[in-house]
Amino acid sequence: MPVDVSAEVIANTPLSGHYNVLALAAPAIAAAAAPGQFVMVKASRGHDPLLRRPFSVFEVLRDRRGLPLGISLLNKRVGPSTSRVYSAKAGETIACLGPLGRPFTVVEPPADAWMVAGGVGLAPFAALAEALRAREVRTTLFYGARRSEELFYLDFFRNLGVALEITTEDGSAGEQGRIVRPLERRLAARDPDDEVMVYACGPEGMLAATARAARTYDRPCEVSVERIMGCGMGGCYSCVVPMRTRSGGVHHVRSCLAGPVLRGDDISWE
Amino acid sequence: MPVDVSAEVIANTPLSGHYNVLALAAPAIAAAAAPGQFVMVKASRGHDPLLRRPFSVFEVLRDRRGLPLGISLLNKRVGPSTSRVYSAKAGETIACLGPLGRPFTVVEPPADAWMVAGGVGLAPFAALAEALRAREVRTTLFYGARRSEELFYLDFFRNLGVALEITTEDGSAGEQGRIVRPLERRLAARDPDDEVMVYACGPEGMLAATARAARTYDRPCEVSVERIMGCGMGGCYSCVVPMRTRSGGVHHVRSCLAGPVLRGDDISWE
Amino acid sequence: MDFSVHIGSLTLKNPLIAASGCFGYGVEYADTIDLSTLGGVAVKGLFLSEREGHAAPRIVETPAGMLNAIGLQGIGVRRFVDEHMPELRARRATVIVNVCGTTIDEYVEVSRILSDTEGVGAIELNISCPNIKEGGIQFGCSLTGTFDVVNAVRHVTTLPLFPKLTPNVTDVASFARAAEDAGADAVSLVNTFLAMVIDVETRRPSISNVVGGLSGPAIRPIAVRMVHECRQAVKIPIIGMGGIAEARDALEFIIAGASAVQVGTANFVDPFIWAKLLDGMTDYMRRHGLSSIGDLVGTLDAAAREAGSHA
Amino acid sequence: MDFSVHIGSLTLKNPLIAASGCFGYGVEYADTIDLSTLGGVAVKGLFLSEREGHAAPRIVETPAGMLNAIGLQGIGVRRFVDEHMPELRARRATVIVNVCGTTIDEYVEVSRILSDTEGVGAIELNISCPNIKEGGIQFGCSLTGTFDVVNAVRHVTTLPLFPKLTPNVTDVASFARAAEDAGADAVSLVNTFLAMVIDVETRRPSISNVVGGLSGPAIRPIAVRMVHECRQAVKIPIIGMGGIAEARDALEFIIAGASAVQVGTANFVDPFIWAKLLDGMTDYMRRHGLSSIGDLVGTLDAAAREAGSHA
Ligand SMILES: Cc1cc2nc3c(=O)[nH]c(=O)nc-3n(C[C@H](O)[C@H](O)[C@H](O)COP(=O)(O)OP(=O)(O)OC[C@H]3O[C@@H](n4cnc5c(N)ncnc54)[C@H](O)[C@@H]3O)c2cc1C
Ligand SMILES: Cc1cc2nc3c(=O)[nH]c(=O)nc-3n(C[C@H](O)[C@H](O)[C@H](O)COP(=O)(O)OP(=O)(O)OC[C@H]3O[C@@H](n4cnc5c(N)ncnc54)[C@H](O)[C@@H]3O)c2cc1C
Ligand SMILES: Cc1cc2nc3c(=O)[nH]c(=O)nc-3n(C[C@H](O)[C@H](O)[C@H](O)COP(=O)(O)O)c2cc1C
Ligand SMILES: Cc1cc2nc3c(=O)[nH]c(=O)nc-3n(C[C@H](O)[C@H](O)[C@H](O)COP(=O)(O)O)c2cc1C
Ligand code: FES
Ligand code: FES
Repeated sequence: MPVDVSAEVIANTPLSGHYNVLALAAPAIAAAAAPGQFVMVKASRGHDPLLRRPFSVFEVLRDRRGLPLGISLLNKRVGPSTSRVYSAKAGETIACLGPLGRPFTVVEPPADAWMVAGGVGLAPFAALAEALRAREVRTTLFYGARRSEELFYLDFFRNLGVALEITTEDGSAGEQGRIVRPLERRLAARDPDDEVMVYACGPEGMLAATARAARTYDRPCEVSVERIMGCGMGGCYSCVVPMRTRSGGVHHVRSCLAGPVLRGDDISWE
Repeated sequence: MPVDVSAEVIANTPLSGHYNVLALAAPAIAAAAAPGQFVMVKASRGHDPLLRRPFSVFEVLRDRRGLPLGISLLNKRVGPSTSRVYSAKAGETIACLGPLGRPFTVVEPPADAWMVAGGVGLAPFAALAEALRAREVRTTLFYGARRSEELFYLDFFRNLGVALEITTEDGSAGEQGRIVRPLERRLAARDPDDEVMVYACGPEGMLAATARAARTYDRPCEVSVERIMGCGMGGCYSCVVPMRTRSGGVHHVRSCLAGPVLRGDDISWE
Repeated sequence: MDFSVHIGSLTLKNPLIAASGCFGYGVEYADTIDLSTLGGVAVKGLFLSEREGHAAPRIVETPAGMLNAIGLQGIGVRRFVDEHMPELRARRATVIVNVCGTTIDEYVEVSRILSDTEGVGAIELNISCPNIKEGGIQFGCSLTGTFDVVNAVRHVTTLPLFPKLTPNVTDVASFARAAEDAGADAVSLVNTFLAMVIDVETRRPSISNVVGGLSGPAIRPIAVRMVHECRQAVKIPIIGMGGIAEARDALEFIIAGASAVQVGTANFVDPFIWAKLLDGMTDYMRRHGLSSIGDLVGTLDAAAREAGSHA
Repeated sequence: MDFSVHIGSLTLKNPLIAASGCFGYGVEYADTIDLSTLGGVAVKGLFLSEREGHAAPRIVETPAGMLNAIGLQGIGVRRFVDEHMPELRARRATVIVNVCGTTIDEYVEVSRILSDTEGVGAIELNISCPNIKEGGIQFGCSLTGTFDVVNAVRHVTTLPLFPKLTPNVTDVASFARAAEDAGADAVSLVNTFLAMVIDVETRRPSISNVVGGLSGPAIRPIAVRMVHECRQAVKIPIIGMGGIAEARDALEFIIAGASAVQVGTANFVDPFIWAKLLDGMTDYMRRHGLSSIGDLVGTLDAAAREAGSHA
């Protein structure tokens, strides 16, 4: 039962020339959101841009008494709508529909949680990390970015007690290369009898590689996919992901309803 | 030779729930603008609304040394673009093309100037009054509005030494009724040998009545017409006004080029 | 305020129908809004069997519009009847089923199954989908094709029958006439406009199917013109659509001649649009002293304002 | 960077042409921009004699577009030749004259006059204006009408001849073929889409002519599709237009198959658009390692991405 709120911008914190965190007053969404869920945001008046855009719920914001007060979005500027989210000003209102979609499965100890994030794919992991750490799950964030300036919120995760594995493409922080490399090393090294749950969000290639690695080492893996979404509500069938069928064919499921979180194994990766 | 400037909003001063004055940094336009000219403003990013909107140059803003620094617009909120102009925030930029169109003829003493404004039709008269008073022309503003709260800038005109005749439709300030009534009385009372130039801007009916009155008393009259304008540059032929031809027919002229200031007598009023 | 609309034996509570393909099977929205408050729910186009549709990407946004080529992914009419009709009935939705086919026989067979199903309110015959190679638009772009498929379905069902017309023709009114002649109870128009977006960086089409159908506010002025033309050509009711996003847009179609309207793309932007549209229409009717929406249908005063024209 | 375009005997400096009816007679812009930097200037449609056009209101804005029914107000071809050609020549504009007529004889006569005029670069034959009752679109909506008028004009002029096609037809490619068969050097497309906006408060059409032509970004995806279709149907060059407002839009038309493009409505929004478009195209060509714009024409890779499709 999603709600549509005309959410006031509480604060807009730029993180870099392309990334920002937008805090929105939306108590009803904040109260209902589970880690991995998303909202559909209309960042413009008028009909151009026309459609809403999907954003993961980044943080659930709470007042001093701990009551949900709003959500924040981790935004990367790539086109017209994300540019508007980037330059939104406090006091403006932005239509925000949610929470939507199937969230992550939050494991319990003794399972360990390994979150794999590429770039803005970090977005769902702040909320997931909080939920995991609240259950005292040992949690690691594998976080890959292009360069050190595009690594955000590291202290936030550290303060939660989340272990960090960092890679950057240019080697300016952590290990140089893609984040799947340390993930594979750690998977290979880990005792098969320990429970480990892998979560991933980021570019399609990274998701596929993560799902493949998890499968190789027989670990459960949930990935949050990004498809172009017309409605976010199951109405338009635009957001489909091809899933393996038992007969060896593929079946298109709507990632806004069956996902965005899907089992990595079930997806028919190209 | 109009220029297109990405004009920064210097200040936005609300006058009422529907009217505001928007000050824009646009030195090149300010330096070139003559009273009665207009600018074409694009108040939105994206293609909806698509077209620019015409606005009279209200004031020419100057710095302490008297150098032109920008212009202001007197805006009345009636639709999507004027709503955006109403809620524009300082620091934003707004594309502003101008100055455009044929200005008022600024008379010299001993002629008197009578400016007739209806509602937002006040817009071109701040600049015209300044030009007239700089030449020490005795100037009267006939200013009609719906109610007293919609009478603006009275002190501005008083400080320039402009005499005021006020009417409101509800009688809450000045005489009750339409502004053409006191105009007609004054026209009737005035010695035919005194030179008087009539200028008018406002709703179509008011313009027609003013032109008719001026004609009756054989006074020259310039009116600033408002037509829906696609381009403001003579490109689209959308802004036409039917003018009387010598043969008794009508001929459509583009009010963005031949106007917006036209001789009241030449127009073929419906 | 009387908002009811009568089309053949069907009564709609109000003129607002969720457009086919833009509202899933209706059940997706059942927990978000009260389906019984809508005039009707036109469910996603159904063939006899399941279809997987086209590969992603299936949509791309355009100025004030969107292009789609879903490829009519669907569960087939039998699964629809079994899996979703019970819930739609329980929610008291007025169900209009959008019927697809690759042959006349398939249209007939799907329609026959629906005629035997309790709770189906009407059949909307989709002869205008621009996104599939076989069937559909090949009927919709030929006058005899239109007549034949409508006529064939007419013989197997007494359900109200609304052929849905394509706008991709020179003279849409002649297609409305063909549909009327073949026994249609109403015509729905418009389906989407065949269109294309290219990703200039890759020089490939932006959606997998190369071409797709344009919908949304961008097309509204063309759709309104077509409703106006059809209003003058046929006597049966018209169900108008294309870019409706506000109450004034719905009213515009009604004034142009539509008895009811559908809303597609705008529902993506705002799933709570229905109450807003009805509120806006109520306010309009009050201001204009109207008590029945039927009194507004086709009230356009189209006398060209030639007064000042001297061409 | 080679931006030149060759169409028949005409060479354009670059592919950017000001669209007819959206740039006056060119002279209106001569003090604002340097006309010689444009690929071409298509001047407002001209009949043999003067016309006053329709009464105001003549335009109304629509979502990402505008509707117009100017009614081809104009000064007639003779006054154009006398009053404006000298200035256009002095400004070194490449002049394309948009020719209108109510009869074939009138098209022929106007074209003959232009053929005798020094400095006219090409004739664009307007057989697609949706806004006047007689002439124009009645030829553009009939294949034989299209053939006949192009053929007749072809016999009286050696100037490059571009019939301008209407998008208001089922199969625009067949009209391109008819034009090619009749001897056209290129085809221009699209003209505007017949459309309508109603003022719901007054229940009257928003423009005096009731219907008008829709232009602007809203129509771009349909226009691109039509250019793509025509590119596969004819060998002669295509001059593409409809909603171009950015460099990527111009490139999209070129990739779809247009050798040159026209910009209409967007010039209203930004009269300085020309340099911006050329800059953006230059940047694109640099990034893509292209040295000649001609190498980009029709390079769409339209192999449907069926990989994941299982319809
Ligand atoms: C479930 C989900 C959660 C997301 N969460 C976030 C988030 O937390 N922060 C964030 O910055 N971004 C997120 N995205 C991606 C974000 O939705 C797109 O970047 C955005 O839609 C681009 O819009 P635009 O108007 O700025 O650019 P556009 O011009 O619309 O698109 C720019 C590019 O992004 C692609 N794109 C467009 N829409 C989508 C889409 N819905 N999903 C993926 N790619 C798209 C386009 O194909 C194009 O290549 C998420 C996407 C999904 C599906
Ligand atoms: C030369 C000129 C100078 C003007 N100066 C001012 C000014 O200084 N301050 C000011 O507030 N307004 C001025 N206007 C009017 C202003 O341009 C319109 O109010 C504005 O275009 C409305 O735009 P919108 O998007 O807000 O509403 P829209 O929805 O576009 O229009 C709302 C209503 O205004 C009418 N309208 C639309 N465009 C115009 C237009 N160009 N001219 C007249 N009516 C129009 C419409 O028909 C409609 O009834 C001027 C108009 C002209 C022609
Ligand atoms: C994603 C999408 C899917 C559609 N699927 C169908 C369909 O299955 N059957 C059909 O008749 N029309 C379909 N349509 C067309 C719509 O029902 C409607 O005719 C069109 O979108 C115009 O209305 P709108 O502008 O309000 O969206 C679809 C449209 C969209 C955008
Ligand atoms: C106000 C206006 C007037 C037009 N007049 C003409 C004309 O005289 N002759 C013609 O062939 N096309 C005319 N057109 C059509 C344009 O040349 C062009 O084909 C169409 O607007 C699509 O391009 P655009 O979307 O870039 O405007 C006119 C268009 C507009 C908006
Ligand atoms: S986004 Fe519309 S069905 Fe998933
Ligand atoms: S506004 Fe375009 S010609 Fe006057």
